Amino acid sequence: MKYSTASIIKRAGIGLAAATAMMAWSLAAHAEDTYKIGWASDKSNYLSFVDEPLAKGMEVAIDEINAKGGIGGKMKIELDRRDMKSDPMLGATVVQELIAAGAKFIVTTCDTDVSLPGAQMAAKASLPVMSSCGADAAGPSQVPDGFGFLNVPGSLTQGAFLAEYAAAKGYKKAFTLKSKSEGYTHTLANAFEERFKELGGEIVGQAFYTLGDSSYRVTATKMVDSDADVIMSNAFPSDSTAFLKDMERLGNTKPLLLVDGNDTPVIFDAGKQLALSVMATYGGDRSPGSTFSKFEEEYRAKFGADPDSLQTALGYDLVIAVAAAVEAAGSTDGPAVRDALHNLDNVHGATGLITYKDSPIGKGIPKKDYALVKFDLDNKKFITLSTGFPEKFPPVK
Amino acid sequence: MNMLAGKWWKQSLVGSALLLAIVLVIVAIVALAGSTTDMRILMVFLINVIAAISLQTYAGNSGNISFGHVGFMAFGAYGSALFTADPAIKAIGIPNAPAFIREAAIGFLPAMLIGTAVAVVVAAAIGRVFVRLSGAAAAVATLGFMVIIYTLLSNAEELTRGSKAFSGIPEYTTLGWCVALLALTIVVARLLRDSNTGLGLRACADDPIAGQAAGVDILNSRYVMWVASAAGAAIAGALYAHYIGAILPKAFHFELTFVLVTMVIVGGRSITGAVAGAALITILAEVLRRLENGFSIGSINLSEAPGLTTAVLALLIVATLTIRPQGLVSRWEVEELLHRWQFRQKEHASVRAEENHV
Amino acid sequence: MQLALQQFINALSLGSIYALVALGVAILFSILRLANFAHGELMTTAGFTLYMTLASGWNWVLAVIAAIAASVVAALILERVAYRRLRNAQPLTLLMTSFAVSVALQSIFLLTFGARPKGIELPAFVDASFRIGGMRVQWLDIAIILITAAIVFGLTLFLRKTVIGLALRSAADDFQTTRLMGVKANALFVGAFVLSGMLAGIAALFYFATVPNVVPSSGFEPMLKGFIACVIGGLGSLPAAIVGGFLLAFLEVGSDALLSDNFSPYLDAIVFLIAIVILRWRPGGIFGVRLTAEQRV
Amino acid sequence: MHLQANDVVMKFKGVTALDGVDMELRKGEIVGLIGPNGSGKTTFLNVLSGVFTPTNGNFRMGDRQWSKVSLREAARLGIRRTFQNIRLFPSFTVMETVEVASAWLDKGDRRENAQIALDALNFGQYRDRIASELSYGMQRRLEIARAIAGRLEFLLVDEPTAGLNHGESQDIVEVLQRIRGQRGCGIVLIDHDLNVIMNVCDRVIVLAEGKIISSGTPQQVRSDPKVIAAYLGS
Amino acid sequence: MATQGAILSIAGLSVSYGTVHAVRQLDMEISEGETVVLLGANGAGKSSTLNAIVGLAPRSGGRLVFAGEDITRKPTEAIIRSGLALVPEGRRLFSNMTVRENLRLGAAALSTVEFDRERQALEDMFPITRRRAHEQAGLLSGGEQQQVAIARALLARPKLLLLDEPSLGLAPIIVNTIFEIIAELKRRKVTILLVEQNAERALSIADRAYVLAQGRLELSGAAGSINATTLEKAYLGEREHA
Repeated sequence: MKYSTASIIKRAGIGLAAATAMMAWSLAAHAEDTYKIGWASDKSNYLSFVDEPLAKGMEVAIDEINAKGGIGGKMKIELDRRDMKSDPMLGATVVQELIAAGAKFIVTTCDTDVSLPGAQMAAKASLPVMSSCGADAAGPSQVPDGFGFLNVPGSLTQGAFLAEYAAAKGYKKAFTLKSKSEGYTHTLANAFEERFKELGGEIVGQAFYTLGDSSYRVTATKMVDSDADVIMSNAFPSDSTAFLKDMERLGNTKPLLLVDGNDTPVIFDAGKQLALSVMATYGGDRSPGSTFSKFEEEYRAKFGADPDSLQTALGYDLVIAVAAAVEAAGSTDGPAVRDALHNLDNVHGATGLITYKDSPIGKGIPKKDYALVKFDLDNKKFITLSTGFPEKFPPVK
Repeated sequence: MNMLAGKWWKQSLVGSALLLAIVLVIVAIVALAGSTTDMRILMVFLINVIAAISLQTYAGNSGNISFGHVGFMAFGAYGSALFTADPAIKAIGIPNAPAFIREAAIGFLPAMLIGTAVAVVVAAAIGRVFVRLSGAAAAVATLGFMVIIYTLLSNAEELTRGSKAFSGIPEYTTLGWCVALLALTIVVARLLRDSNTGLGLRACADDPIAGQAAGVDILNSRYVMWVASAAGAAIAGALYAHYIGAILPKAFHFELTFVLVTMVIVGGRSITGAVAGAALITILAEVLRRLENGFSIGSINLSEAPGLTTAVLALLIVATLTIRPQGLVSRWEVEELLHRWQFRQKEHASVRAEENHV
Repeated sequence: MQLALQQFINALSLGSIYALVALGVAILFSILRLANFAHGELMTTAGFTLYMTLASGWNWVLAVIAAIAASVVAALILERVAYRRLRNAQPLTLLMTSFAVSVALQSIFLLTFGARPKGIELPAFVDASFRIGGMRVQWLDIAIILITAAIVFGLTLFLRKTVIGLALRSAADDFQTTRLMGVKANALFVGAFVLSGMLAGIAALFYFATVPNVVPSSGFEPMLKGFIACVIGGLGSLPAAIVGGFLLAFLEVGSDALLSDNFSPYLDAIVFLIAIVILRWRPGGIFGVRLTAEQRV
Repeated sequence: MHLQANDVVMKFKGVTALDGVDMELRKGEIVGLIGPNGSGKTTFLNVLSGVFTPTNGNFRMGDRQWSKVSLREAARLGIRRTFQNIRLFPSFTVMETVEVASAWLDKGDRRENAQIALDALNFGQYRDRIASELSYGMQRRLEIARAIAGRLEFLLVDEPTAGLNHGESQDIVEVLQRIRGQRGCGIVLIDHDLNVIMNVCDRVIVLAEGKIISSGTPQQVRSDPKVIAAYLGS
Repeated sequence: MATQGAILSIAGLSVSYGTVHAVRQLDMEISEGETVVLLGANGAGKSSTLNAIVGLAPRSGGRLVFAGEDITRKPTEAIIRSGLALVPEGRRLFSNMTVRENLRLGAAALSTVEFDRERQALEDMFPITRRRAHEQAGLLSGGEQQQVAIARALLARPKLLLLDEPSLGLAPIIVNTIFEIIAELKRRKVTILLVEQNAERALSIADRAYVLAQGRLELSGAAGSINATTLEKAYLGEREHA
């Protein structure tokens, strides 16, 4: 026997002491001059694949701001990210824990529905709360007293934006693919349908899938066989890649419209059908010298690799917006930051200008320009076709 | 005096009281010494215990597992939530729901009863199918039931907002409610377990042929337990809804199923087992989670290993099942454990006395 | 007509995958009474192996072999670490153990590979298809159907012609007497796990040829389908598993293709409902033995 | 009251285990059922107690007549049994084991009734022991205690002395006689120990190859050449 | 006390299932080429003895030496592979498999070529295994099944063949056939340990006999020395008791 029991206990004891010391140290670091963002994030369940890149983007922004001395040159930002495993009950518990740990701003995971109990908990403590990338426009309205925010303009506007594009291209008949498993995977398509019909189009078919479905053969067969002249899919990887593969094998030649969840290199696994596809996303201006490319450079400098999805940029934007609001409020007080955030106007984020002020979509939902991109299959790059915002979109329900 | 003598229901009541007393001690300790987060964990624990005991009422007595009981929790949660939520919020969220739901704003108890009644009606309607199955077929069929309920809820946009969160549920669930309903659950579950029906069913779980030869009606007994356990699960669901304030179908899916089933299997085949299993799993999960968070700030990157908590928990369960397949307390209730402990002490004492003589 | 034919091929191809998964599940169940929920994770293991080998530029043939080998090795490790001690345990304990093993493995995949989908760089021929009378047929589907048929044929041959195959069949029937033939118990268990792992590996190849990404939870859905197939076919019987797999696929494709769009979101529920209705009339599955009082009272 | 079996036939996969058995059992009488291995004794008990549905034949008890009965219904008719391979409830205590039958086949306080059945077999201080941890002899007795709790018209006992030593066997014999005396039930006894059978039975029926080849008092049966042939071979 | 020439020697064998003592302190010996019969009433411990020899029944004491090798602690499959074969009570054929497949399993350790050779040799003695080779074993009659079961056990050319109640549940005419087969095996110098209820038939064929009662050895000796009266006592009990 190499270690005696006593020595094991001793080692464990030292470990424990070290841990306690570290916790004490970390508590001491909560000095007055830091602004703590608490994030009830999914680290280990099905939403962790979007929260991971978001976290990296947030770190880039925090480093950038803290390098300049912090918010307003004096208040450093600190991120406390804890796992809520996409469990709404645990989400509320974690938010409470974060509040107890001194968080002044709460971020929840990338799904407004799963986040809602936690968000309501934050509002009860008079803290502003923002979903990391959740897109349900009804999200903020369910959080009391205007404390709820989104980080993206939401699925209604994106759906409408795609519909306006489709109508402008002269498409008349659309077939949609959606899933009832999530709000995101069908509200966007619903908004598309509503706006498309408004513009004189016709929905000739709807297909539904379950998150994690392996086979889209039946759906693809129906779509190829239909008389639709455009296909709109509300799926994101790996469902969307599987779907596009099946479309490819059935020899589909109809144009496809995709949504922002696919703004990740993973989508290129889908192969040739991407040549027929157009995707709505954010961050239209990705030219050298743009905020987007500046962010990409910082990201590369920090992580030594290209950003692995658009979510990194959205994470960056989140911190930039929060920092701007705190600076404008001149206070870390929850209601003050809330009000300042509601009045945020044209802040430069990686994905473009962020405006919460007088939001046409709904209180707490930022207006950002959408981008339409196509796919450069050889270089695995997204190429911006145009940017814009829908003229009209369905009201928040 | 022999605690286990006398009328069976007297023993049930004594046992219930003892078990409840243990839970109350835990509640008191956390309430006095715990943080706000600890209180939340305690509340979730109490709700889970009610759900686990309810599941146990079917699984522990029949020897059949059910992966479908979160479906009944969902009935309780949505049933109760729909009738209590603020009509103003419902007018926006579910404008197309029937008026008697949209405009309803009734109290906690009647709403909970409605949710429970819905679960009971569904359980009664489908129960005959499930009580005939056992083993892997029962597992798959009950899993199927869970998926069916989940799918229906996800699609019921008009009524429940579908897969989106249904919010505006008044937060009625207090510690008092939890304790009171837990007490009720324990007593009813104990009486059911010890009743002729429960006794016979447990006998059949051990040996169906011998059980039937002693006159037991397996299918009807299972059916009674199935319906009763659905009612208990619905109550837990209602408490869940009114504690969290916003519910969605995803909350009543695989994750919660796994947690509840694990509590029951790890605990053992009794009501006490369900409580012990729930306590063990809750404590383990919390310790692991806090370890992860506690270390997430320093330079040690335990937080960069987010799957670790779940992996460790799952492996601990595997270890428990391997080392003690009958569960923590096996088939015993708390008063039986006490009795057996006393009995063994006495035996040891007499053996020692004999040894001294020699 | 043409559409129907196309959907028929879809169902055959999907049924082939389900049948392979169901076979892998049924082999362990028939001999060990083990309902192995971790079967899906064997498939995920093969998926990640495909991802790693193809990403590092391996020839696809080698990658395929590596993937199947990985899943077999994983099966053997499971046998040794988790299940060997539980040989005489209650079926319910086995079931729960496999459930926990499945969760643990998913978490380990998450730790190792992260939650983001990992793209599997499939060779181009996977996407190839040809036209026949206005109908587009995928070579992949043809390959899946033919290879599955070959595997079922090969497996049948193996189970009928080789001693270990015969022993696997007889052990499912009467374990004690099989030992009386001088067949080693350990060899049987190892054999069963190797077969199950191999089937999981091959099913994973087909699965990931249609879903070009792998995530930690990839195996869950096909595993569940395999189980449903086994249960409606009749747990414990290999032919029943195959029939159950195809039946499930035809059910799925049939309801998806025939039902109106209004029902399409309820597809999962409908399939499960039909499965439960089947179990209502035949609790042992369609081809299951009628549950009678035990013979040896 | 009589329990009558008429022309009972039981076939398994083409093998005829019972081939037209007619039997009349009377209350208050102990009947021995003997025969070589595989002669159909246990099968007859299984058919009588509802484990198997006979291929042909019917039963009559009092004014009730049936051709098919479930295990549970047979128990409710008072046809109670023990098993050749002991079947207890492994996790149950002695008391609980008997309580099951008291609860389902008796009225009144199930614990009191169970206690009475246990007392009849001198279970005294064992009531809280776990059934599966009892000695083999005690397990045999417990099966009998369970079988006599609640309604009892006919008691079918399958090899109660198998694996027991001489003293224990004697004990069982006495218990059976006492039960017959106290409860007035009919008893059907299968046992391989012919000393036991000859000692305790009023009447003995001999089965061979699914048919009754002899019946009568123990003395008659014992000296019947057909019986000796069946046992020793021809 | 293992003597030279004994293929199997059993010393002090006890078998208990939990608290049941099925066999107590049994001593037995079988020499090469012998046919030994083990007699006793129902439940006397005969089958338990056979099962204990091949390691299927729990041995709670004693020592077993087979062909000079201690097999007391060996697992069943190793014992079988060392040259023992048991035809279990009730045949226990794999009823869903064909006759040929059943035979193949009996020779699990042999190569296909060896199997084919052995099989052909046996088919002459058991024509049924050729005639109905591809039929499901479960569909054969009891007597046919018994022949297949014996053939299956012989395929591995065992040094000692254990037969557990081969005539059980068979019609008298079929019993004749089975005993003819046993006699033929004896002529071919197969060493046999036979457990049988049909005592007269068994004694007529055996060289030596052991009689068990309640798990204990009651008497033993040359087959001819055991007469019907002694047996009747062991089987039907003393007349005086009745």
